[in-house]
Amino acid sequence: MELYDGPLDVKEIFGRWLDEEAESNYGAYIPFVGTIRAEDDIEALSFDIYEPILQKWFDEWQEKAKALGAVVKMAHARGDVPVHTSSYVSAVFSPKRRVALELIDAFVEDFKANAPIWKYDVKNGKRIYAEDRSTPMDGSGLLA
Amino acid sequence: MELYDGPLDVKEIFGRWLDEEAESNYGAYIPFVGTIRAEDDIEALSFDIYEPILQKWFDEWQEKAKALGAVVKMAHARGDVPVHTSSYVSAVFSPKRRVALELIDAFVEDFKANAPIWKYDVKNGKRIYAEDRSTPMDGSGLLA
Amino acid sequence: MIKVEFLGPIGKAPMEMEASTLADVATRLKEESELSAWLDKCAVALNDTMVNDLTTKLKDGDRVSILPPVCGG
Amino acid sequence: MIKVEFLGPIGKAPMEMEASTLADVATRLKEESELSAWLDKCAVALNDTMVNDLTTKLKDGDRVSILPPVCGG
Repeated sequence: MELYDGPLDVKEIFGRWLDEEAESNYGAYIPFVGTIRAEDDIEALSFDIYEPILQKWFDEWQEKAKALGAVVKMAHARGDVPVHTSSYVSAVFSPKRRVALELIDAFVEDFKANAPIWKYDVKNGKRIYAEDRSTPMDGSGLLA
Repeated sequence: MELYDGPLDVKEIFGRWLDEEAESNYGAYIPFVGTIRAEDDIEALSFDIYEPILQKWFDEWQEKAKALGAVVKMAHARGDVPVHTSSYVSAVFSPKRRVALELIDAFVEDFKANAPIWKYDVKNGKRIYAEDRSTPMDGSGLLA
Repeated sequence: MIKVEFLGPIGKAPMEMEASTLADVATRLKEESELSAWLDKCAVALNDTMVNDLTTKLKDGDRVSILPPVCGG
Repeated sequence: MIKVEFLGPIGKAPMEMEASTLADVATRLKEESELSAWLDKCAVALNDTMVNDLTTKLKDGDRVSILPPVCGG
Protein backbone atom coordinates (compact mmCIF):
# COMPACT_ATOMS: atom_id res chain seq x y z
CA MET A 1 0.00 0.00 0.00
CA GLU A 2 1.38 3.38 -1.01
CA LEU A 3 0.25 6.82 0.20
CA TYR A 4 1.46 10.00 -1.46
CA ASP A 5 1.11 13.69 -0.65
CA GLY A 6 -0.67 15.16 -3.68
CA PRO A 7 -1.36 13.63 -7.13
CA LEU A 8 -0.09 10.19 -8.08
CA ASP A 9 2.57 9.56 -10.73
CA VAL A 10 0.30 7.07 -12.48
CA LYS A 11 2.78 5.95 -15.16
CA GLU A 12 5.51 5.30 -12.61
CA ILE A 13 3.16 3.28 -10.40
CA PHE A 14 1.69 1.28 -13.31
CA GLY A 15 5.12 0.46 -14.70
CA ARG A 16 6.68 -0.41 -11.35
CA TRP A 17 3.83 -2.77 -10.46
CA LEU A 18 4.15 -4.38 -13.91
CA ASP A 19 7.88 -4.90 -13.31
CA GLU A 20 7.34 -6.22 -9.78
CA GLU A 21 5.16 -9.05 -11.10
CA ALA A 22 6.98 -9.55 -14.41
CA GLU A 23 8.20 -13.03 -13.42
CA SER A 24 5.22 -14.03 -11.23
CA ASN A 25 3.44 -15.79 -14.10
CA TYR A 26 0.17 -13.86 -13.82
CA GLY A 27 -1.86 -13.82 -17.03
CA ALA A 28 -4.06 -10.83 -16.19
CA TYR A 29 -3.17 -7.40 -14.76
CA ILE A 30 -6.05 -4.96 -14.27
CA PRO A 31 -5.34 -1.53 -12.81
CA PHE A 32 -8.05 0.97 -11.92
CA VAL A 33 -7.03 4.62 -12.21
CA GLY A 34 -9.19 7.26 -10.54
CA THR A 35 -8.84 10.80 -11.86
CA ILE A 36 -10.38 14.02 -10.52
CA ARG A 37 -13.15 15.25 -12.82
CA ALA A 38 -13.73 18.92 -13.49
CA GLU A 39 -17.28 19.46 -12.23
CA ASP A 40 -19.20 21.76 -9.97
CA ASP A 41 -16.46 24.44 -10.23
CA ILE A 42 -13.98 22.61 -8.06
CA GLU A 43 -10.25 23.34 -8.28
CA ALA A 44 -9.25 20.09 -6.67
CA LEU A 45 -10.41 17.35 -4.35
CA SER A 46 -8.64 16.88 -1.04
CA PHE A 47 -8.32 13.71 1.05
CA ASP A 48 -7.83 12.79 4.70
CA ILE A 49 -6.70 9.21 5.33
CA TYR A 50 -6.66 7.28 8.58
CA GLU A 51 -3.73 5.01 7.80
CA PRO A 52 -3.84 2.35 10.56
CA ILE A 53 -7.34 1.19 9.63
CA LEU A 54 -6.70 1.56 5.90
CA GLN A 55 -3.66 -0.69 6.30
CA LYS A 56 -5.78 -3.34 8.07
CA TRP A 57 -8.46 -3.09 5.41
CA PHE A 58 -5.81 -3.55 2.73
CA ASP A 59 -4.11 -6.45 4.58
CA GLU A 60 -7.44 -8.28 4.68
CA TRP A 61 -7.84 -7.80 0.94
CA GLN A 62 -4.35 -9.15 0.35
CA GLU A 63 -5.43 -12.29 2.21
CA LYS A 64 -8.66 -12.59 0.21
CA ALA A 65 -6.69 -12.16 -3.04
CA LYS A 66 -4.07 -14.71 -1.96
CA ALA A 67 -6.81 -17.29 -1.36
CA LEU A 68 -7.75 -16.80 -5.04
CA GLY A 69 -4.13 -17.08 -6.20
CA ALA A 70 -4.14 -13.34 -6.92
CA VAL A 71 -2.44 -10.15 -5.71
CA VAL A 72 -3.90 -6.69 -5.02
CA LYS A 73 -2.04 -3.38 -4.90
CA MET A 74 -3.12 0.15 -4.16
CA ALA A 75 -1.89 3.73 -4.05
CA HIS A 76 -3.80 6.81 -2.82
CA ALA A 77 -3.20 10.51 -2.49
CA ARG A 78 -3.38 12.58 0.71
CA GLY A 79 -4.18 16.29 0.64
CA ASP A 80 -5.05 18.26 -2.48
CA VAL A 81 -5.32 16.61 -5.91
CA PRO A 82 -6.04 19.08 -8.76
CA VAL A 83 -8.63 18.48 -11.46
CA HIS A 84 -7.42 16.07 -14.22
CA THR A 85 -4.78 14.49 -12.00
CA SER A 86 -5.13 11.13 -10.24
CA SER A 87 -5.84 10.36 -6.60
CA TYR A 88 -6.18 6.58 -6.68
CA VAL A 89 -4.67 3.58 -8.42
CA SER A 90 -5.47 0.03 -7.45
CA ALA A 91 -4.72 -3.19 -9.29
CA VAL A 92 -5.24 -6.91 -9.40
CA PHE A 93 -2.88 -9.54 -10.80
CA SER A 94 -4.15 -13.08 -11.26
CA PRO A 95 -3.36 -16.18 -13.30
CA LYS A 96 -6.71 -16.04 -15.14
CA ARG A 97 -8.92 -13.25 -16.41
CA ARG A 98 -12.24 -14.22 -14.73
CA VAL A 99 -10.78 -13.99 -11.24
CA ALA A 100 -9.08 -10.70 -12.11
CA LEU A 101 -12.23 -9.10 -13.55
CA GLU A 102 -14.36 -10.09 -10.57
CA LEU A 103 -11.72 -9.18 -8.00
CA ILE A 104 -11.02 -5.67 -9.33
CA ASP A 105 -14.76 -4.94 -9.19
CA ALA A 106 -15.19 -6.21 -5.61
CA PHE A 107 -11.94 -4.56 -4.46
CA VAL A 108 -12.79 -1.13 -5.88
CA GLU A 109 -16.40 -1.22 -4.63
CA ASP A 110 -15.38 -2.24 -1.10
CA PHE A 111 -12.71 0.45 -1.19
CA LYS A 112 -15.36 3.06 -1.96
CA ALA A 113 -17.58 1.76 0.85
CA ASN A 114 -15.09 0.96 3.61
CA ALA A 115 -11.67 2.54 3.18
CA PRO A 116 -11.25 5.20 5.91
CA ILE A 117 -10.70 8.12 3.54
CA TRP A 118 -12.58 11.43 3.58
CA LYS A 119 -13.06 13.58 0.53
CA TYR A 120 -13.40 17.36 0.33
CA ASP A 121 -14.18 19.66 -2.57
CA VAL A 122 -11.69 22.50 -2.87
CA LYS A 123 -13.33 25.75 -3.98
CA ASN A 124 -11.71 29.17 -3.71
CA GLY A 125 -9.00 27.50 -1.65
CA LYS A 126 -11.53 26.19 0.91
CA ARG A 127 -12.09 22.52 1.83
CA ILE A 128 -15.76 21.45 1.90
CA TYR A 129 -16.58 17.90 3.09
CA ALA A 130 -18.19 15.95 0.20
CA GLU A 131 -20.97 14.70 2.46
CA ASP A 132 -23.50 14.00 -0.31
CA ARG A 133 -21.07 11.64 -2.07
CA SER A 134 -19.89 9.88 1.10
CA THR A 135 -21.07 6.49 2.38
CA PRO A 136 -21.46 5.40 6.01
CA MET A 137 -19.07 2.49 6.65
CA ASP A 138 -20.37 -0.99 7.51
CA GLY A 139 -21.64 -0.93 11.08
CA SER A 140 -22.39 2.80 11.21
CA GLY A 141 -24.85 4.09 13.79
CA LEU A 142 -23.59 1.86 16.60
CA LEU A 143 -23.36 4.72 19.08
CA ALA A 144 -26.55 6.55 18.02
CA MET B 1 -7.17 -0.28 -32.57
CA GLU B 2 -3.49 -1.11 -32.71
CA LEU B 3 -1.86 -4.29 -34.02
CA TYR B 4 1.82 -5.02 -33.45
CA ASP B 5 4.20 -7.69 -34.71
CA GLY B 6 5.40 -9.45 -31.55
CA PRO B 7 5.06 -8.44 -27.87
CA LEU B 8 3.41 -5.18 -26.83
CA ASP B 9 5.26 -2.29 -25.20
CA VAL B 10 2.73 -2.20 -22.38
CA LYS B 11 4.12 0.85 -20.57
CA GLU B 12 4.20 2.92 -23.75
CA ILE B 13 0.62 1.96 -24.63
CA PHE B 14 -0.70 2.56 -21.09
CA GLY B 15 0.98 5.96 -20.86
CA ARG B 16 0.00 7.12 -24.33
CA TRP B 17 -3.66 6.22 -23.77
CA LEU B 18 -3.54 8.04 -20.42
CA ASP B 19 -2.15 11.13 -22.16
CA GLU B 20 -4.68 10.92 -25.01
CA GLU B 21 -7.56 11.20 -22.53
CA ALA B 22 -5.84 13.49 -20.02
CA GLU B 23 -8.22 16.38 -20.74
CA SER B 24 -11.33 14.32 -21.57
CA ASN B 25 -12.65 14.53 -18.00
CA TYR B 26 -13.01 10.78 -17.46
CA GLY B 27 -12.96 9.72 -13.82
CA ALA B 28 -12.12 6.05 -14.35
CA TYR B 29 -9.49 4.38 -16.57
CA ILE B 30 -9.33 0.59 -16.46
CA PRO B 31 -6.80 -1.21 -18.64
CA PHE B 32 -6.65 -4.98 -18.96
CA VAL B 33 -3.17 -6.37 -19.66
CA GLY B 34 -2.89 -9.97 -20.90
CA THR B 35 0.50 -11.64 -20.43
CA ILE B 36 1.70 -15.03 -21.68
CA ARG B 37 1.95 -17.51 -18.81
CA ALA B 38 4.71 -20.11 -18.64
CA GLU B 39 2.80 -23.37 -18.67
CA ASP B 40 2.78 -26.69 -20.46
CA ASP B 41 6.40 -26.17 -21.62
CA ILE B 42 5.55 -23.51 -24.18
CA GLU B 43 8.18 -21.04 -25.40
CA ALA B 44 5.65 -18.54 -26.68
CA LEU B 45 2.13 -18.17 -27.94
CA SER B 46 1.57 -17.09 -31.52
CA PHE B 47 -1.43 -15.28 -33.03
CA ASP B 48 -3.13 -14.97 -36.40
CA ILE B 49 -5.50 -12.02 -36.77
CA TYR B 50 -8.09 -11.36 -39.45
CA GLU B 51 -7.99 -7.60 -39.35
CA PRO B 52 -11.07 -6.53 -41.41
CA ILE B 53 -13.52 -8.35 -39.12
CA LEU B 54 -11.60 -7.42 -35.98
CA GLN B 55 -11.84 -3.77 -37.01
CA LYS B 56 -15.63 -4.08 -37.47
CA TRP B 57 -15.95 -5.84 -34.11
CA PHE B 58 -13.97 -3.04 -32.48
CA ASP B 59 -15.92 -0.29 -34.27
CA GLU B 60 -19.16 -1.75 -32.90
CA TRP B 61 -17.71 -1.69 -29.38
CA GLN B 62 -16.68 1.94 -29.82
CA GLU B 63 -20.33 2.70 -30.62
CA LYS B 64 -21.59 0.74 -27.59
CA ALA B 65 -19.08 2.57 -25.36
CA LYS B 66 -20.01 5.95 -26.82
CA ALA B 67 -23.68 5.32 -25.98
CA LEU B 68 -22.55 4.95 -22.35
CA GLY B 69 -20.41 8.11 -22.46
CA ALA B 70 -17.30 5.93 -22.45
CA VAL B 71 -14.34 5.07 -24.71
CA VAL B 72 -12.70 1.71 -25.43
CA LYS B 73 -9.20 1.09 -26.76
CA MET B 74 -7.30 -2.03 -27.68
CA ALA B 75 -3.92 -3.31 -28.83
CA HIS B 76 -3.01 -6.87 -29.82
CA ALA B 77 0.07 -8.75 -30.97
CA ARG B 78 0.46 -10.70 -34.22
CA GLY B 79 2.93 -13.60 -34.52
CA ASP B 80 5.05 -14.93 -31.66
CA VAL B 81 4.81 -13.53 -28.13
CA PRO B 82 7.30 -15.11 -25.68
CA VAL B 83 6.37 -16.26 -22.18
CA HIS B 84 6.13 -13.37 -19.65
CA THR B 85 5.56 -10.74 -22.33
CA SER B 86 2.18 -9.26 -23.26
CA SER B 87 -0.04 -9.97 -26.25
CA TYR B 88 -3.10 -7.91 -25.39
CA VAL B 89 -4.02 -4.59 -23.79
CA SER B 90 -7.52 -3.21 -23.81
CA ALA B 91 -8.97 -0.33 -21.81
CA VAL B 92 -12.07 1.57 -20.88
CA PHE B 93 -12.35 5.25 -19.96
CA SER B 94 -15.60 6.51 -18.47
CA PRO B 95 -16.85 9.37 -16.33
CA LYS B 96 -17.90 7.03 -13.50
CA ARG B 97 -16.50 3.82 -12.06
CA ARG B 98 -19.60 1.57 -12.29
CA VAL B 99 -19.87 1.95 -16.07
CA ALA B 100 -16.11 1.40 -16.43
CA LEU B 101 -16.08 -1.77 -14.28
CA GLU B 102 -19.01 -3.32 -16.13
CA LEU B 103 -17.77 -2.28 -19.56
CA ILE B 104 -14.24 -3.67 -19.20
CA ASP B 105 -15.73 -7.01 -18.15
CA ALA B 106 -18.16 -7.18 -21.08
CA PHE B 107 -15.55 -5.89 -23.56
CA VAL B 108 -12.87 -8.42 -22.54
CA GLU B 109 -15.31 -11.35 -22.44
CA ASP B 110 -16.76 -10.55 -25.85
CA PHE B 111 -13.24 -10.12 -27.17
CA LYS B 112 -12.37 -13.64 -26.00
CA ALA B 113 -15.54 -15.04 -27.60
CA ASN B 114 -15.78 -13.11 -30.87
CA ALA B 115 -12.57 -11.38 -31.91
CA PRO B 116 -11.23 -13.15 -35.04
CA ILE B 117 -7.87 -14.12 -33.55
CA TRP B 118 -6.35 -17.61 -33.47
CA LYS B 119 -3.89 -18.75 -30.87
CA TYR B 120 -1.09 -21.30 -31.21
CA ASP B 121 1.27 -22.80 -28.66
CA VAL B 122 4.90 -22.58 -29.72
CA LYS B 123 6.92 -25.64 -28.69
CA ASN B 124 10.33 -26.52 -30.11
CA GLY B 125 9.76 -23.79 -32.63
CA LYS B 126 6.52 -25.38 -33.90
CA ARG B 127 3.08 -23.73 -33.93
CA ILE B 128 0.26 -25.91 -32.53
CA TYR B 129 -3.33 -24.57 -32.73
CA ALA B 130 -4.69 -24.10 -29.18
CA GLU B 131 -7.92 -25.88 -30.09
CA ASP B 132 -8.87 -26.91 -26.53
CA ARG B 133 -8.78 -23.27 -25.38
CA SER B 134 -10.60 -21.83 -28.40
CA THR B 135 -14.27 -20.88 -28.60
CA PRO B 136 -16.58 -21.16 -31.62
CA MET B 137 -17.76 -17.65 -32.52
CA ASP B 138 -21.43 -16.64 -32.29
CA GLY B 139 -23.31 -18.29 -35.16
CA SER B 140 -20.88 -21.18 -35.65
CA GLY B 141 -22.10 -24.34 -37.38
CA LEU B 142 -24.10 -22.47 -40.05
CA LEU B 143 -22.62 -24.52 -42.90
CA ALA B 144 -22.57 -27.92 -41.12
CA MET C 1 -18.21 -17.14 -59.24
CA ILE C 2 -17.66 -16.53 -55.55
CA LYS C 3 -14.56 -17.14 -53.46
CA VAL C 4 -14.38 -19.06 -50.17
CA GLU C 5 -11.39 -18.51 -47.90
CA PHE C 6 -10.39 -20.45 -44.80
CA LEU C 7 -8.98 -18.43 -41.90
CA GLY C 8 -6.53 -19.19 -39.11
CA PRO C 9 -5.57 -22.81 -38.49
CA ILE C 10 -7.73 -24.47 -41.16
CA GLY C 11 -4.83 -24.18 -43.58
CA LYS C 12 -6.78 -24.83 -46.75
CA ALA C 13 -6.25 -22.87 -49.97
CA PRO C 14 -9.14 -20.61 -51.09
CA MET C 15 -11.78 -22.16 -53.34
CA GLU C 16 -13.79 -20.60 -56.18
CA MET C 17 -17.28 -21.89 -56.94
CA GLU C 18 -20.67 -21.08 -58.42
CA ALA C 19 -23.20 -20.46 -55.61
CA SER C 20 -26.37 -18.38 -55.39
CA THR C 21 -26.91 -18.73 -51.61
CA LEU C 22 -24.89 -19.77 -48.57
CA ALA C 23 -26.81 -23.06 -48.64
CA ASP C 24 -25.10 -23.81 -51.96
CA VAL C 25 -21.73 -23.10 -50.33
CA ALA C 26 -22.59 -25.46 -47.47
CA THR C 27 -23.47 -28.25 -49.91
CA ARG C 28 -20.21 -27.79 -51.80
CA LEU C 29 -18.00 -27.59 -48.66
CA LYS C 30 -19.51 -30.74 -47.16
CA GLU C 31 -17.94 -32.61 -50.09
CA GLU C 32 -14.46 -31.66 -48.83
CA SER C 33 -13.36 -34.37 -46.41
CA GLU C 34 -10.66 -32.17 -44.82
CA LEU C 35 -13.40 -29.76 -43.66
CA SER C 36 -15.55 -32.38 -41.93
CA ALA C 37 -13.96 -31.68 -38.52
CA TRP C 38 -14.31 -27.91 -38.96
CA LEU C 39 -17.72 -26.95 -40.35
CA ASP C 40 -19.82 -27.51 -37.24
CA LYS C 41 -17.63 -25.17 -35.19
CA CYS C 42 -16.92 -22.47 -37.78
CA ALA C 43 -18.65 -19.12 -38.16
CA VAL C 44 -19.15 -17.43 -41.54
CA ALA C 45 -18.60 -13.93 -42.91
CA LEU C 46 -19.73 -12.50 -46.24
CA ASN C 47 -17.48 -9.72 -47.55
CA ASP C 48 -16.14 -9.28 -43.96
CA THR C 49 -19.57 -9.04 -42.30
CA MET C 50 -20.64 -11.89 -40.00
CA VAL C 51 -23.71 -13.73 -41.36
CA ASN C 52 -26.06 -16.21 -39.78
CA ASP C 53 -28.63 -17.19 -42.44
CA LEU C 54 -28.24 -19.96 -45.02
CA THR C 55 -30.66 -18.22 -47.42
CA THR C 56 -28.29 -15.24 -47.73
CA LYS C 57 -28.01 -14.49 -51.45
CA LEU C 58 -24.61 -14.33 -53.14
CA LYS C 59 -23.54 -12.41 -56.22
CA ASP C 60 -20.60 -12.64 -58.57
CA GLY C 61 -17.35 -11.62 -56.83
CA ASP C 62 -18.58 -12.19 -53.26
CA ARG C 63 -16.09 -13.44 -50.72
CA VAL C 64 -17.14 -15.93 -48.02
CA SER C 65 -14.81 -16.41 -45.01
CA ILE C 66 -14.83 -19.49 -42.78
CA LEU C 67 -13.78 -18.62 -39.20
CA PRO C 68 -12.71 -21.45 -36.86
CA PRO C 69 -12.87 -21.20 -33.01
CA VAL C 70 -11.04 -18.14 -31.70
CA CYS C 71 -8.86 -17.35 -28.71
CA GLY C 72 -7.50 -13.83 -28.64
CA GLY C 73 -5.91 -12.20 -25.61
CA MET D 1 -9.64 6.37 31.33
CA ILE D 2 -10.19 5.80 27.64
CA LYS D 3 -9.71 8.21 24.76
CA VAL D 4 -12.22 8.98 22.00
CA GLU D 5 -10.98 10.53 18.76
CA PHE D 6 -13.01 11.98 15.90
CA LEU D 7 -11.71 11.33 12.40
CA GLY D 8 -11.95 13.21 9.11
CA PRO D 9 -14.43 16.06 8.85
CA ILE D 10 -15.95 15.87 12.34
CA GLY D 11 -13.34 18.36 13.52
CA LYS D 12 -13.78 17.80 17.24
CA ALA D 13 -10.87 17.54 19.68
CA PRO D 14 -10.29 14.11 21.31
CA MET D 15 -12.13 13.42 24.60
CA GLU D 16 -11.01 11.40 27.59
CA MET D 17 -13.60 9.61 29.73
CA GLU D 18 -14.30 6.75 32.11
CA ALA D 19 -16.16 3.95 30.29
CA SER D 20 -16.32 0.18 30.80
CA THR D 21 -18.20 -0.66 27.58
CA LEU D 22 -18.97 1.03 24.27
CA ALA D 23 -22.50 1.58 25.55
CA ASP D 24 -21.00 3.92 28.17
CA VAL D 25 -19.22 5.80 25.38
CA ALA D 26 -22.49 6.09 23.44
CA THR D 27 -24.26 7.54 26.50
CA ARG D 28 -21.51 10.09 27.03
CA LEU D 29 -21.24 11.14 23.35
CA LYS D 30 -25.01 11.66 23.05
CA GLU D 31 -24.59 14.51 25.54
CA GLU D 32 -22.42 16.39 23.00
CA SER D 33 -24.76 18.49 20.87
CA GLU D 34 -22.18 18.97 18.10
CA LEU D 35 -22.19 15.18 17.55
CA SER D 36 -25.96 14.84 17.14
CA ALA D 37 -25.76 15.07 13.35
CA TRP D 38 -22.89 12.56 13.21
CA LEU D 39 -23.48 9.56 15.48
CA ASP D 40 -26.13 7.75 13.43
CA LYS D 41 -23.87 7.66 10.38
CA CYS D 42 -20.52 6.99 12.04
CA ALA D 43 -18.73 3.66 12.41
CA VAL D 44 -16.54 2.81 15.38
CA ALA D 45 -13.07 1.34 15.86
CA LEU D 46 -11.42 0.15 19.06
CA ASN D 47 -7.63 0.39 18.97
CA ASP D 48 -7.82 0.55 15.17
CA THR D 49 -10.03 -2.51 14.75
CA MET D 50 -13.60 -1.98 13.51
CA VAL D 51 -16.19 -2.97 16.13
CA ASN D 52 -19.92 -3.56 15.94
CA ASP D 53 -21.12 -4.50 19.43
CA LEU D 54 -22.13 -2.05 22.17
CA THR D 55 -21.28 -4.58 24.89
CA THR D 56 -17.59 -4.52 23.84
CA LYS D 57 -15.59 -4.13 27.05
CA LEU D 58 -13.06 -1.33 27.41
CA LYS D 59 -9.93 -1.14 29.54
CA ASP D 60 -7.71 1.65 30.73
CA GLY D 61 -5.78 3.23 27.84
CA ASP D 62 -8.13 2.03 25.10
CA ARG D 63 -8.63 4.29 22.11
CA VAL D 64 -12.04 4.56 20.41
CA SER D 65 -12.22 6.14 16.92
CA ILE D 66 -15.36 7.63 15.40
CA LEU D 67 -15.39 7.30 11.60
CA PRO D 68 -17.80 9.45 9.56
CA PRO D 69 -19.02 8.52 6.03
CA VAL D 70 -16.15 7.83 3.66
CA CYS D 71 -15.40 8.52 0.01
CA GLY D 72 -11.98 7.40 -1.13
CA GLY D 73 -10.90 7.10 -4.73
